[in-house]
Amino acid sequence: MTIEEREREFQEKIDSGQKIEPKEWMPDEYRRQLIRMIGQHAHSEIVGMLPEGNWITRAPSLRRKAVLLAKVQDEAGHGLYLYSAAETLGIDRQTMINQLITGKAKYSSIFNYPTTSWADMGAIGWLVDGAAIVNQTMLARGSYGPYSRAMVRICKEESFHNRQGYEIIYQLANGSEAQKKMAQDSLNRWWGPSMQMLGPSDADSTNSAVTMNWKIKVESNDTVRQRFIDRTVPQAHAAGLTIPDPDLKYNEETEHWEIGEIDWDEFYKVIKGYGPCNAKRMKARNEAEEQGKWVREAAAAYANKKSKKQEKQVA
Amino acid sequence: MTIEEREREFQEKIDSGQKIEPKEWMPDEYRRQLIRMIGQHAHSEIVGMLPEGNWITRAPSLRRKAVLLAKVQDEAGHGLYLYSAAETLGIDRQTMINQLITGKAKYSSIFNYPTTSWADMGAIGWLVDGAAIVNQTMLARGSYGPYSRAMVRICKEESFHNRQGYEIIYQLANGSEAQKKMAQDSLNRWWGPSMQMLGPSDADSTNSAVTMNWKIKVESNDTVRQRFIDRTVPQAHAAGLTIPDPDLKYNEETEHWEIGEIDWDEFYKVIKGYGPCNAKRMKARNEAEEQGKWVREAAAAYANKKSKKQEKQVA
Amino acid sequence: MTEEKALYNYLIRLGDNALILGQRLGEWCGHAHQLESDIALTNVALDQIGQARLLLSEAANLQGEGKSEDHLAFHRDEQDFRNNLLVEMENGDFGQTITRQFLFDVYQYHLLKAFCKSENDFLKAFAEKSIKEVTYHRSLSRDWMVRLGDGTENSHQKMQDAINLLWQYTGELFEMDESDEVLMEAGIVPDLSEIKSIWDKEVKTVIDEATLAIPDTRGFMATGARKKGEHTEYMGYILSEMQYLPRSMPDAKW
Amino acid sequence: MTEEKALYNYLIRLGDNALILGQRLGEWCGHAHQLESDIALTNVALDQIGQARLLLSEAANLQGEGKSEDHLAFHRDEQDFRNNLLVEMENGDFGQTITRQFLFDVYQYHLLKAFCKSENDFLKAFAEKSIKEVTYHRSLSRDWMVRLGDGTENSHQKMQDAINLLWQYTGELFEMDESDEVLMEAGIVPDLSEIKSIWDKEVKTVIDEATLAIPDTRGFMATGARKKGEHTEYMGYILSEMQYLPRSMPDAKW
Repeated sequence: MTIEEREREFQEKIDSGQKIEPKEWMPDEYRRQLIRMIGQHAHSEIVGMLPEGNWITRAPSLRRKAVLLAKVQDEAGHGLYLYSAAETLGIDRQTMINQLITGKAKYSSIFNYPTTSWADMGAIGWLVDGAAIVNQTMLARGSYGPYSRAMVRICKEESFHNRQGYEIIYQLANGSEAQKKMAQDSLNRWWGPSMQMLGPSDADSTNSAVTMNWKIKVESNDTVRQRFIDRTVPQAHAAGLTIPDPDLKYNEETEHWEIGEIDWDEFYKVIKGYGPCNAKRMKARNEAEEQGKWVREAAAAYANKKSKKQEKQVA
Repeated sequence: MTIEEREREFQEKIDSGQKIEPKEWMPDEYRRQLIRMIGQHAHSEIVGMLPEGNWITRAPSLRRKAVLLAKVQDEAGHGLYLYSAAETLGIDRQTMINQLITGKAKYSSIFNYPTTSWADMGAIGWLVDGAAIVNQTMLARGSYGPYSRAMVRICKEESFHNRQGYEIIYQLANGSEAQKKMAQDSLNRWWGPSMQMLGPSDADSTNSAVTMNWKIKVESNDTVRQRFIDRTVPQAHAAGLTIPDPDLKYNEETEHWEIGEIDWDEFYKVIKGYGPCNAKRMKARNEAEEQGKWVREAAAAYANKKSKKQEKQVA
Repeated sequence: MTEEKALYNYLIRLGDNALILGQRLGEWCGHAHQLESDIALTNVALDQIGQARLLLSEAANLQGEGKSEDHLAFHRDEQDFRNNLLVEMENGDFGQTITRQFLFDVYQYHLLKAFCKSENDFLKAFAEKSIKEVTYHRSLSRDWMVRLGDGTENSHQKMQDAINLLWQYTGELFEMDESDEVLMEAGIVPDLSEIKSIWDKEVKTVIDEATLAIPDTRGFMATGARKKGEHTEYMGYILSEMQYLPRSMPDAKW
Repeated sequence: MTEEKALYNYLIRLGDNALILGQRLGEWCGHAHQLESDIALTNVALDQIGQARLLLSEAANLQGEGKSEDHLAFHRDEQDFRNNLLVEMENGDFGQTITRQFLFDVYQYHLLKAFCKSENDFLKAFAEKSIKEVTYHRSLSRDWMVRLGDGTENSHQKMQDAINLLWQYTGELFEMDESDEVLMEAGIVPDLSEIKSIWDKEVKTVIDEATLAIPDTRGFMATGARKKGEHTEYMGYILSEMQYLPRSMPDAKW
């Protein structure tokens, strides 16, 4: 088969809604795009542990502490599935981690914002995980089997986190004056980044055309974002909170909430490394790698001794 | 002059109450004893910064924070005078510091106890500095000029610290229930170590005979300790606190307070390195040395460049 | 001392150990050398916090003053905490954390095993539930002890340093007081000196396998600290971080 | 905005900068590379805490609610602190601490110099008293910048890393808001853009002499953080440590 024939056959498979599995032929660019996306997604889970991990020792009740620990643990677990999904495409975890810590690979830019109050644990679950779920539900319908299945599994847990996050915010927003202020302040800080989080408008998205053609993504950033907005605005209102956007309005005709301008300048600055916590996050990941080096070496040395011993016993 | 003649002459000087100055002849053992004592004393100031430094960030009022900062700064200053006094005997500061961080030189064992409440800032000023003052007032009458003069200067500042410490304890002891409890708890923990702090009883003190003969020390440990006890017990009572010694009683005849058995077993254990904070204190000093290495190297390199440049300009 | 008071004391002691250890482990979150260890440490933290909740709730019930687990965790002063000093010790590197964990896991495991035969229903049910978790913790920390002790020269030295540092705090795990006496008599808790024999043996076996040595620390001061509510200098920092928010807003619900 | 309200805001801003920087420097106590630096850092800390006391006391007076410097220091929430993010940044190594100090000292010095001509009596007297202290701080940190920047290859790299890390927080030092406008009009405070020109020049001279480079950070987000009471992730830890005891015992006197 010529490469053109293979590509045509591949596109037909995609178009007919079949999933692509690891051992099947796929275009290099399809593989490259998937590795990039899954890698970013995996890194986002790992880096995403940091802003939440920041509040584990300071959670204001034991129940909240336990729930937060469990949540961060789930994120580490998601990281594991996703690295495994990427590995089916022929890249190994250490290579991906090296890309992360040298700054070659990206992670979701929203984790470059600081968590400065307990309410942020609510806002992240509600807004950040909320946006992630809308996106991941779409990705679960994507064409690559292992990624699509990982998304199904992850989405279930994320929905749980999302409800817990909203519950935290709701309770604060209905608590004491200081708690209400805390909740509103947190929404004020996280709303803009959450709007940016689902990526640039379709017209400005460099990878959208190709990834949609191959059904890696099945909907545009703007469509997914609108779904997230329509879901989230009524939740804010139900909690008695104000969305920090003076241009927000409900369009009776389209039955959609319309928002003001998104600050794409901020978005690109943060992506390029100039956000409030980029340096702190990268430092944390680099230190974990560096300070864990002796542990990994020792584990390898021990495994090596062990297997030599076994060889001897066999011989 | 034979060595015996010199030694006789030296002893006569001592006996007539003259001070010995750096450039004068002195027996090797006199020099050795002084270096040991002044070194220990200097190290005690330095290590003594740690238990108090531990509460600077947590002082409960800005005034107290400022006073504590000033106090710790004074201690660093005392360290400087004392290292200088020791240097007049022909040993340099870095050599002494190396002796400290390798565990060859001792420091006052009381700094191996933890400071676990704000009241400890009171107890240290009141009890530890109180004991130190009684001891240092005696040492100020000692035979070696530079040490004796350093003691005079240090004693003045210590008296100030001592009053501030007592003021903290007194205020707590007359504050809320929780504060009273805090003050008493602190006295309970620091009383025993303060009793041990002035050293073993005369009979068990290995260096006492020789140091008293040369008037390095002019009174015995027990005499100094009794003076400290007689001063301190009424202060405790005035604050409404209980000395944690069931055997404590006032002897009407001698007009002295008599205490129960001192726990010398504990004293020797702590001296030998087995106290609650020995490892923590040594770690802190070692880390300061180690982490400061690049700074010292850079400062030396810069000074070197500078002086070369000046040489060039001169030439 | 009434049996009820003794049991309250005992539950606080167990609950504080679980709470403070869980708190310490929570500091690791996102900083371990590999994802699997991040998950494992978080898992142990989560189990400890879960145990602390059960223990402190039951203590609050016994106390009968209408307090909750959170009152006990967030509104008690340092002097009223009765955990062992071992669990307060700083995390240090991964090896030091594992060493602290191993020394504690073996202790907690055998304690729970003994509680499975307790005459007290709560303690028995608690132990039956928790022992599965702690069995996993113990096998995790034992594996790492051996792997790191018998790994490279560097890892061996780090592990030996960790043991040398932490060993002095192990004696306190087995100190008994009046509460122990009262509860032992009632068949509710074991004699800690018996737990100590088992602990000594098991710990020695693992340390041997890890090619490490038990330090001679007969010289160390017997602390007796737990009985008096004394703590290390670390404890104040642990509590200020943990308790700050609830203490700052004493009337808020979370 | 009334002049009084503007002045209150301004004093809080100055007071919080001094307080948080003093707090950070206090962490060094006993850990510096040599005694002389221990003394110097403690000295700067002490001066900053002294300034914070004067500024917060005056702010409390203006507020007229019977509060004290300690109310403002220990019973205000994070969102109400108005310090610049620069002073919250972690100490890092000695070089990072010195870099933070240098960038701030030059700022504080020229600000105080301008206050010496203020129409406000308090601010004028405050500046005349404090400028001597800050003159010393500025010469201390400048000396170390040069010594470490132009020391060894290693120290040069460390100092450049510190500048690269901290530089993004310097822009915020010169942000102005309505309080500035009101007070500038009344001749009480200077135009920060004028201070910036002087600062830029002086900082550049020293960084040049230190053989270091100013990073290009035009890309950094303008934070505007101070205006909104936003902080770095460090601030919560600073406050929980600093405020824990007074918050735990709100009625106690110290």
